[in-house]
Amino acid sequence: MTPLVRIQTADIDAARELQALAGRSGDAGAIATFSGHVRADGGLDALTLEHYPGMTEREIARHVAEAESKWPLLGATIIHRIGRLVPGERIVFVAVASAHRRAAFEACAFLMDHLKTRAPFWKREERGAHSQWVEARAADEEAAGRWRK
Amino acid sequence: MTPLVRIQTADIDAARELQALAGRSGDAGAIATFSGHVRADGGLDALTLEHYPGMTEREIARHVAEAESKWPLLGATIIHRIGRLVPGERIVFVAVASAHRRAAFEACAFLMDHLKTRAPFWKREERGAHSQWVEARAADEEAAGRWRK
Amino acid sequence: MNLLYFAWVRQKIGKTEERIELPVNVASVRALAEYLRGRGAGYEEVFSDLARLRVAVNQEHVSFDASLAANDEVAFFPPVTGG
Amino acid sequence: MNLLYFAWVRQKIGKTEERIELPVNVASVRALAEYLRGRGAGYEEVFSDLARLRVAVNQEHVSFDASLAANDEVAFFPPVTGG
Repeated sequence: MTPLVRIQTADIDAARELQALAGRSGDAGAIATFSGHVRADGGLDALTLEHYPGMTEREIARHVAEAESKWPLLGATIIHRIGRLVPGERIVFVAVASAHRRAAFEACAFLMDHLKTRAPFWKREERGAHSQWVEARAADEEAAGRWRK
Repeated sequence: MTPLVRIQTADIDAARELQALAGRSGDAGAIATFSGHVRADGGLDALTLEHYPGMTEREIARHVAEAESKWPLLGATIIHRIGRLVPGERIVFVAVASAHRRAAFEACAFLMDHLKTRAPFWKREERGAHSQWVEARAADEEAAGRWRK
Repeated sequence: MNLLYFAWVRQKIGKTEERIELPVNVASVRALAEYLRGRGAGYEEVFSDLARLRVAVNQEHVSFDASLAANDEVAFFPPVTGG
Repeated sequence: MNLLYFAWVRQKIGKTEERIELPVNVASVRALAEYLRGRGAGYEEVFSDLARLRVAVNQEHVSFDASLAANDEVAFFPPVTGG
């Protein structure tokens, strides 16, 4: 299984990516997806994302390999945006195809938890004239940690 | 939150449904989806689904209400096909929007587990000239049971 | 009382639905199943083993111990297999 | 040795990357951080509290105890916040 991994400034066409994954995943009975969107809470005006080119792709490839060692996957798509995004815009799209739903759901959640805590992306948030780097959340670390039990 | 629930013979345009859910779910940071497809395993030629009109919609509404009591949901779409479907075709599409990913993932899995074990649908499978009713799987009951713990 | 049948229950009985008068001594789903069992070979086959059957009263899953009223809609079917 | 900085580490140091010669007595990431701390005010601010920092060597997450070789690519950054 060769995953599709892309880091891009352009918007993510989740609809097309979902169709494409279904098309290349053979006899997949189950496709789980996750779309993350920028939220306007706390008066957020925009997020700007940067990443570590090269490491990002290698790190995500490691997550996919680990997911494949845990669940029988038939296909995976991981697309993450960088640059400046305003509320409502899609930041991330993860889709996983498997024969059965439990594997698809769990692998999709696993990949998201690892994108949040291991992939080298950083967010800076703008609120009016003020901007600051987003702090990592302990809850995300806990979410990723549950896969190691 | 008013869910979109539809039982239809027509194909499901998951792409359009995903966009529509994002559009009507306010400040949703997270959308989890599940697509179930007919698998060709064991030489399956087709599935034919029937349901109990009226009860199906009421039962799914109960599942959504129960999910809303467990997780803060911003939107939900549940579409299930009936009639004759061949391998590769989409049978079911469930999408859930919430502020955060854990709620979206869990509610989506919860709704799928209950569609499998509580919503009044029945599948008949065709293999060559032979056809038979699909038997319920204990694994699906167990999957639904874990939400009651 | 309106009775509905689905999947192989429908096929064995040969009807999708039928109206019956609820007999006065039939107060539960279990008693109704026992009563229906006597209506012919298809019914006998369907209602001889309730462990293979599920039932809904007024479009809600219930156990065979559920009680019945004259105008209830009662549906008999195998364990569901959607999704 | 190639050094890369991201997010507020990059901003405080004022560079995205730089090449240095690995001093002979610097054998671990922790020793490298201590060495870099002496290079100016921005460095001092970044490397005074390693608990707030994360590090990757050759594009892989490592601990501050990881050892170093002359041609390694070493990146310093805050805990990641993608997804």
